[in-house]
Amino acid sequence: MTVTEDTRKAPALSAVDRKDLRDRGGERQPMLIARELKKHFPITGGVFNRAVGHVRAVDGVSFTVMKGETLGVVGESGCGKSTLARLLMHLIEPDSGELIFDGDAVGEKDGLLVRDMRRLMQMVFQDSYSSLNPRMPVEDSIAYGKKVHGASEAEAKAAARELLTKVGLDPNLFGPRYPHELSGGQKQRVNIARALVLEPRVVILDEAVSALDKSVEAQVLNLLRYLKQHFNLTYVFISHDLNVVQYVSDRVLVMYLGEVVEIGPVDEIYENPKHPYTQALLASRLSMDPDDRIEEPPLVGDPPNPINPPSGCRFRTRCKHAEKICEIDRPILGEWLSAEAHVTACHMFVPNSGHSVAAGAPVPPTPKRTEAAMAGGD
Amino acid sequence: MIAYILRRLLFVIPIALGVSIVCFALVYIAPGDPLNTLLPEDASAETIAMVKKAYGFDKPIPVQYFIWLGKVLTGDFGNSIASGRAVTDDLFKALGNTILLAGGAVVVAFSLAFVMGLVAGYHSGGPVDRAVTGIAVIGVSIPNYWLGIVLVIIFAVELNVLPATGMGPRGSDTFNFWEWDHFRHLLMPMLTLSMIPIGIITRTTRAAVAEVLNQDFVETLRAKGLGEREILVHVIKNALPQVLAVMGLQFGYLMGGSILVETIFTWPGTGFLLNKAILTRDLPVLQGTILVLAMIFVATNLVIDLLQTMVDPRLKRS
Amino acid sequence: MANITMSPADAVAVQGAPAVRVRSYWQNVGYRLRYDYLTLFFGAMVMLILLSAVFAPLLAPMDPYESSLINRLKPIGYKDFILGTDELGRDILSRMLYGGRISLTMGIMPVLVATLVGGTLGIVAGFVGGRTNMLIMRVVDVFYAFPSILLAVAISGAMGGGVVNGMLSLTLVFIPPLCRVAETATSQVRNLDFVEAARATGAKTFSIIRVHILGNVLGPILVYSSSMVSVSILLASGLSFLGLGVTPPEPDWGLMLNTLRQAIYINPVVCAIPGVAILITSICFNLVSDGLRSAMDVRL
Amino acid sequence: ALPASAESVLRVAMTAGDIPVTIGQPDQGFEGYRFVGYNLYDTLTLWDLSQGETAADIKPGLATSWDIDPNDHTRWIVKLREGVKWHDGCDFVAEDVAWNFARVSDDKAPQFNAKQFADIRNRTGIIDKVEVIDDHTVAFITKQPDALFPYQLSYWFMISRCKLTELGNDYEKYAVDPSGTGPYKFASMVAQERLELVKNADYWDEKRIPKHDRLVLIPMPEATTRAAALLSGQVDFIEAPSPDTIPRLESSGMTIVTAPYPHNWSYQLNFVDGAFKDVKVRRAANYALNRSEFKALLGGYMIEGYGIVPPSTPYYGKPEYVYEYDPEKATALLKEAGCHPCKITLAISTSGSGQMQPLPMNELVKSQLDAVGFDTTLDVMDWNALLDVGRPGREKNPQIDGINISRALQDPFSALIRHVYTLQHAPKGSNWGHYTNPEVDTVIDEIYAAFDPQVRMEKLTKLHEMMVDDATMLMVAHDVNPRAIAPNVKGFVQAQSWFQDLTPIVVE
Amino acid sequence: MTDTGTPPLVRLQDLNVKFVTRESTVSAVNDVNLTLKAGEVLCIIGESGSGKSVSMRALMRLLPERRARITGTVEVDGKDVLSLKGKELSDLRGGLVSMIFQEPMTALDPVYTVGHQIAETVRRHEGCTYDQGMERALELLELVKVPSAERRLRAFPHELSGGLRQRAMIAMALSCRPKLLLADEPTTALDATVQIQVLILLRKIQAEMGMGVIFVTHDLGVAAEIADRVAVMYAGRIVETGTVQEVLGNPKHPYTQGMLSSTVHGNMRGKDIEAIPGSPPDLRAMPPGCAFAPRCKYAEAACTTALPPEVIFDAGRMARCIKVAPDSVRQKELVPAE
Ligand SMILES: Nc1ncnc2c1ncn2[C@@H]1O[C@H](COP(=O)(O)OP(=O)(O)OP(=O)(O)O)[C@@H](O)[C@H]1O
Ligand SMILES: Nc1ncnc2c1ncn2[C@@H]1O[C@H](COP(=O)(O)OP(=O)(O)OP(=O)(O)O)[C@@H](O)[C@H]1O
Ligand SMILES: [Mg+2]
Ligand SMILES: [Mg+2]
Repeated sequence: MTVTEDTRKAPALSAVDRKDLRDRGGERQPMLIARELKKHFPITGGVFNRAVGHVRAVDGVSFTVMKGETLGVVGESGCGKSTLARLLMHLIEPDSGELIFDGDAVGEKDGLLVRDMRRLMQMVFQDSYSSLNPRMPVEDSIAYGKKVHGASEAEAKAAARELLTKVGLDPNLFGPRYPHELSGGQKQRVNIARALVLEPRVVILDEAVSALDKSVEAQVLNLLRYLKQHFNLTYVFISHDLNVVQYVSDRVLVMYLGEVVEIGPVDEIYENPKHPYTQALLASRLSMDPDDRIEEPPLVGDPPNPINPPSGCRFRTRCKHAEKICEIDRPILGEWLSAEAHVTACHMFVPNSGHSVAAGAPVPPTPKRTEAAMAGGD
Repeated sequence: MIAYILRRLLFVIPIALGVSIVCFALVYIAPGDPLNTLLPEDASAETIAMVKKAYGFDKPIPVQYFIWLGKVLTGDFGNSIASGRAVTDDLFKALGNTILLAGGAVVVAFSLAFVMGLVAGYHSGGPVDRAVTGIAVIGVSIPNYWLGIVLVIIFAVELNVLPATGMGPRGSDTFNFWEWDHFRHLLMPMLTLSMIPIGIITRTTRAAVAEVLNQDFVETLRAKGLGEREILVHVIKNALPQVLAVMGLQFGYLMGGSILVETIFTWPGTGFLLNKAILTRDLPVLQGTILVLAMIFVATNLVIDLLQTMVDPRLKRS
Repeated sequence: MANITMSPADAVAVQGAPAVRVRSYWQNVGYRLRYDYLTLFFGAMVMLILLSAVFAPLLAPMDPYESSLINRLKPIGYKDFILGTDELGRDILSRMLYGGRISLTMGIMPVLVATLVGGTLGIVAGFVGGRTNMLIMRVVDVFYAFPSILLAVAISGAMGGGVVNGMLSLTLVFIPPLCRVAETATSQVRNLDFVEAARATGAKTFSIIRVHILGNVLGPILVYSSSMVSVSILLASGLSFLGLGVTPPEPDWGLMLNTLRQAIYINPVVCAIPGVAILITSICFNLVSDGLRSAMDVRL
Repeated sequence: ALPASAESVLRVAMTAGDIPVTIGQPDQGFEGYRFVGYNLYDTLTLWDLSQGETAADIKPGLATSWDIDPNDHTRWIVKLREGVKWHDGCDFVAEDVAWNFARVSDDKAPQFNAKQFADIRNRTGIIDKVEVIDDHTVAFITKQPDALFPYQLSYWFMISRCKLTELGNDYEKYAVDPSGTGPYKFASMVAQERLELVKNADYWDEKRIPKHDRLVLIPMPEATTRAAALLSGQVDFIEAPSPDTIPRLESSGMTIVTAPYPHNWSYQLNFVDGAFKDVKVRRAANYALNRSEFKALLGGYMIEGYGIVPPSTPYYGKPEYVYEYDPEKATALLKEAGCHPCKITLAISTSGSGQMQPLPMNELVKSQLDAVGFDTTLDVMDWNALLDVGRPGREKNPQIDGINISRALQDPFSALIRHVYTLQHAPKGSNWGHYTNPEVDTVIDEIYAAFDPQVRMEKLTKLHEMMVDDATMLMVAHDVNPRAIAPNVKGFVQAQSWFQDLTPIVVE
Repeated sequence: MTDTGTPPLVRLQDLNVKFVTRESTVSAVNDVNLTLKAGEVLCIIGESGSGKSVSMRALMRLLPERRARITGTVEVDGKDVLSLKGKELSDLRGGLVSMIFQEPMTALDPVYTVGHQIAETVRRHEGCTYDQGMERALELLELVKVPSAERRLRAFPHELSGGLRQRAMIAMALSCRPKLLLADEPTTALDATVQIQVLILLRKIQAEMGMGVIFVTHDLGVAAEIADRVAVMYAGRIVETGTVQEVLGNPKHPYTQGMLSSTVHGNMRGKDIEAIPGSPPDLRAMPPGCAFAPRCKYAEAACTTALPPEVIFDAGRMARCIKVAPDSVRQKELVPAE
């Protein structure tokens, strides 16, 4: 990545310019393409401490992130969202799969170096406490990244203070403080500032607002919106709060047990969810109206063990539409590369898949609850 | 669980090998010839060479190591240079005596310290806590060999109620724990030896109990309406893994660490043996004793580790 | 895409006055220590002991090596001998003061060196992980398999007596546990998000250790090593007592205890002095270490 | 406890750290000889330990007489005592002596033992072969004429051929089932803790049949422990109480017995490399010492050392030089020698057999030497390391000017000859500092050839005088070997010897 | 607040809790008045640190005795909780009142099986044998719909998923058929799909058993799902109470309004959220007036001088704001101009 010093000077506060000089692949080139990313964590045991199994944390995930958009990622706890984020940052090495950043393969011979990629892509962590060095004043935490990339002490400090202002914290008041002297919201602002100090193009936000109070969450969400326009950012926004995801995202990716089950533009997903899991998830949202209570849980049981995921469709054990085919065949996510596509990995939406409600099936029967669904996530 | 035990046992092998190398090497960094004490002061060079050969000290050191290791594996630690007796016999007899002494000290220290630590941890911050902590600090700070001397002066010499030395009126072979005449000999060394573990275990127990009491689930127990006694049971079981770990360590220390105390009281245990072997540079005894003591330490840690795993289900692996 | 209603300036305006006084971690520790009178008291005692050792030449009323057999084994307060005399008629007070130099050096130096060496090894093992960790920690495990006294006596016994050998053996004894503590602390910190975040900026390993790890593991390492000082003093005196540490005529508390032991029937009180000194020093170091631990154990 | 009437038991606390080996030549130095050697076994010539007035000398033991062949001064005819039985019941015969010789000399013999060989080699090395003349007569052929040969025989213990053969020549087994001809029989042993012997009611010397039934020997290396054990009634008899505990022991009714004995706490000097090659410096050092202070340090329990051997030794003589404390003279001598201040290094140990109170005594030596113009460095090491410096001789450690190893002076060879004879230069012998004086060598050669006791005594006296006059050692003190005995123990007579006879002791 | 007829199940009168340490005094709960009728579900809503948990613990006297100063009246089922001693108190805990905590992972003893922990409670209060306790535990686990309950009885807490753990926690709380159930954010740590399961379960059981429930949450959606009545807490004070419909549909206090408006929901895309600016006050140095005033867009001088009174509209409908007082002419200003 050859970027001259001048071009990386921060854009003026007011100007919101969609043309980015760092852009290489052109406006239509997706910012990020993940192809079949896989990460299996070994479970060791036995006498020789060999791997006796694997947690299939991320198991063949593919998606694109367009320039300037926000991709929301939702899914239950433990479905691999954080692992995915760390894979994108190359904080852990994927077992297989590839990552293309603005047209360049990351970490491969003639592609983009991981170190350069990390300048262009940054991450905000969920736990605002443990993500700041407790022994360091926050402005130093922010400045650190700048120094790593060769800035002088003064330059780095100046950049840090400027960013503190931009995330809404008075650098004189908050710069010299230690993390424990800040509230959760303030800490998360510092985390965001730290991520932005290298002037990245992509920011991955892993549950960045989940631990915050509602009123603070709102403040931070507003800030994120402002920063996105100001710095011309692309977000990958990971959350399990469906309302928030709906609010911030342009497109949404739904994960279940290490796999992508559905991806598409936000309105399509929220108005017309296809996958039974997405449907259940959306139905679990609480309404603010006390007279409109949910009487039956949309989904029962817990997700199955990721060490031994069910065969075929991983959701079938809890799916009320599950049929024989779901047990045999792993449903394939459709054509996922385009930005507009709304695709799902469910046999019901694949013509002639063998599922009774799929197009081309002989008789469309009524959906039946399976035994497995009743038993929950044993 | 069985796989876990086997795995832990497997881990012990390289450690044991390393330990054996260290034990063997230790005595070779020593200046001075091991045969010095064996030979009369005016032994001549040829005499020395001849005896060296007879004891196998003329071979290259790695060769000596492997010969030694091979024998050790069959339970043969060679013969003492000084006394000519089989090291194995002396060593295991001494080990028995040390186990008796250390065991006694362990029982005293563990029970006393656990109770004191428990009480202190339960009332942490209060006057009881302060008193117990004070005792514990003295326990870990006192040079125990010095305490031993003081005790001898008081109880053996001045008051003449306890014997000053040795292991009984007729030596260790006839020692009978249950007979007062024998048991008296055990009292002072046992007490002296238990000081440090009392201090350390009290402190650990206190810290562990205070920590457990700070955990959320204790609030749950109170909220369930359990009485303090029932809560105590929970607290103990939670604090146990930590306390066990320290107890194990201390037991190991007692086994190998009673050199000073055993010397003071002429208790014919491993520490006494070791001290003598050092002074006379009795290589086979030194090597054998250190090796066995270190292996006991390793084994103790292993047992404690397994015990911990049994007490704390969170540690259970595959 | 233009309806940005809240500018960051608004946010600044409402953040208001600082909620708490700004105090760094170490200031916080200092603050807590300031009110821990017990620790302060024993800290002062430690300072006193250290100072009296440092300024022994100025404080000692007599030459610690000068013997006078007419005055041997005199009780406390005999003539000018404030603490009496030893078996060669040397002034005990002077010898205690000078002895402090050796005893404290034997107590502190090994821990210091072991902290440096063991700490470094542990941090490297903890941070780098993988094979390096395996290699370092397995070696450490081997040495850990020896009870400390056994190891100290064995090494000292093997290398022979003398201050240097004694210190060397004590250093070797303390390296493994310090290495373990450092390794544990480091591998805990290593997994915290802020280290990940530092890695995510593309920082080099050394830089991360220096900037992010060190500050966070130093606390536990220091607490642990400070608690080792009293152990070291005790072990050192034990070695001298066995004739493995300091060699005469150097005054050293453990050695004095050993030589005075012969005279315990003649003048028991004087013979107890070195023992009491060891006990008090050890208690002081222990309590200061405890105070430090609780002051540093601030959940931030 | 056992009823008092059952048997009388004498419990002795030794200074050794372990029980001396019981297979013949004991270890643990002369203490081993004292308590195990001469109790369990006999030698051909024995020491007469029955009185404390004069230095002990040898007397008939298993040999009733020894005579040099008038025609061949390398051939000794030794008559053996008849009617002596081993503890195992076999008879003691001449063949046993030859067998015992092979045991410590012939590494092809099945009864050969390397350690025993090493232990006695200095005494038996002179023997070329043993001839059995009849059942009770043997002849020893020595390699050179040696008038002192009968003394060498007094260290060589005879063990039972019957028993060892029966045990398949296994010394480990023999150690716990030994058989000798001594006044005590082996009863039981707890390694490292105690050795129990019982009286041999059939001992050939009726006067020496023990007056108590059982002798218990307990190793107790710590002096304070021994004192405490005696005070708390755990033992009846302790070796070497430290001088500072003696007042306390006395006040509790214990008897302290002392006697001079052939012991010399001194420094062997380096006659080649450093300042001591000049006799003036050697004399200066000897004049520098105020030996009465040492006596004060040891609570009076020593004899001031002005000679190589204690003054009660028959061959002490009248040396010309008497090194009374004279600091001025010492300083003057040093100045005369051109060595002022005179830098010297003394190698000393922290402990060790016969070393008395090594640390305070050495510190005192240093301070007195320094007071007259020496500049003394004490090189402190442990006992083993010091032996390591002592054995190879001065060549290995030329920087060391003196070593403080106390030697046993039991017989004339040990006392005098080995320290100054040119043929005894280390590492071959004990002449550590490589002293060479042709006159002295001549006298020694004469001694070896003097089979007439009268002549021999004259020559020995001359040798001793020469050694003192030439200041061949830095002489400090002779131990008096205090022992503390419980009030109920009666009948002990301390001999002027390293060895003692416990048999007359009555335990009330 | 006088309700004639049956006495309330819970009555808090001028409850104050202060934490006193050498360095500072934290006023965690200030003058809280609350009543709860039998069989009613009350939700306490508030930001983190507003004193919700402390109030709940005060109800069971679970606060550390030495540091927490509790004043005021706490009555549960007619019993004066603050004056109970020893056995009486522990009879109340777990018998009459029981509690569910936010983090079931840390709230359960990690070294005992779930079954044991339930059985132990049963045994404590009903004096039965351990085996009978286990039987009851099994019933309870089945009641809270734990699949394969028999197996889970012998499971340790760490072997269960978050949802199951929380259900086990609920089973434990229900084991002695308490009249009052305190639930401190029991669903905050759970996934949305699991949270709704637990909420529905709780509601069903509450209805079946007729318990009174005080349910702490900071999620308005949860309150809407489960509450009969709602109390809003801010900086240790209750600033508004009312039925769930009233409070969520027609909030009176500016803080409640702010909470509602800053809660994100779907149809706000592309617009800024109306967040409450600033952060809550430091409880160590409480302002003399309305604690919310510094963040309140309606605040005026009077707000910061004195504590606003409790303005009571109906029985159980209250707001603590000078601007909502019925006699206040400025009341309509409360509806901010669009
Ligand atoms: N380092 C690791 N070693 C082993 N397993 C891991 C590791 N990191 C994560 N896992 C497992 O991988 C799976 C996915 O974890 P991940 O943290 O990505 O989930 P998540 O979707 O972020 O969950 P949450 O919403 O709780 O943050 C989980 O089952 C987790 O236990
Ligand atoms: N034991 C204690 N000692 C001192 N202060 C305490 C203690 N417990 C709670 N506090 C303080 O009391 C205040 C109220 O705490 P509380 O736990 O009730 O808040 P909460 O409303 O439950 O918040 P959350 O939603 O985070 O659980 C907080 O400022 C807290 O710091
Ligand atoms: Mg996550
Ligand atoms: Mg709370």
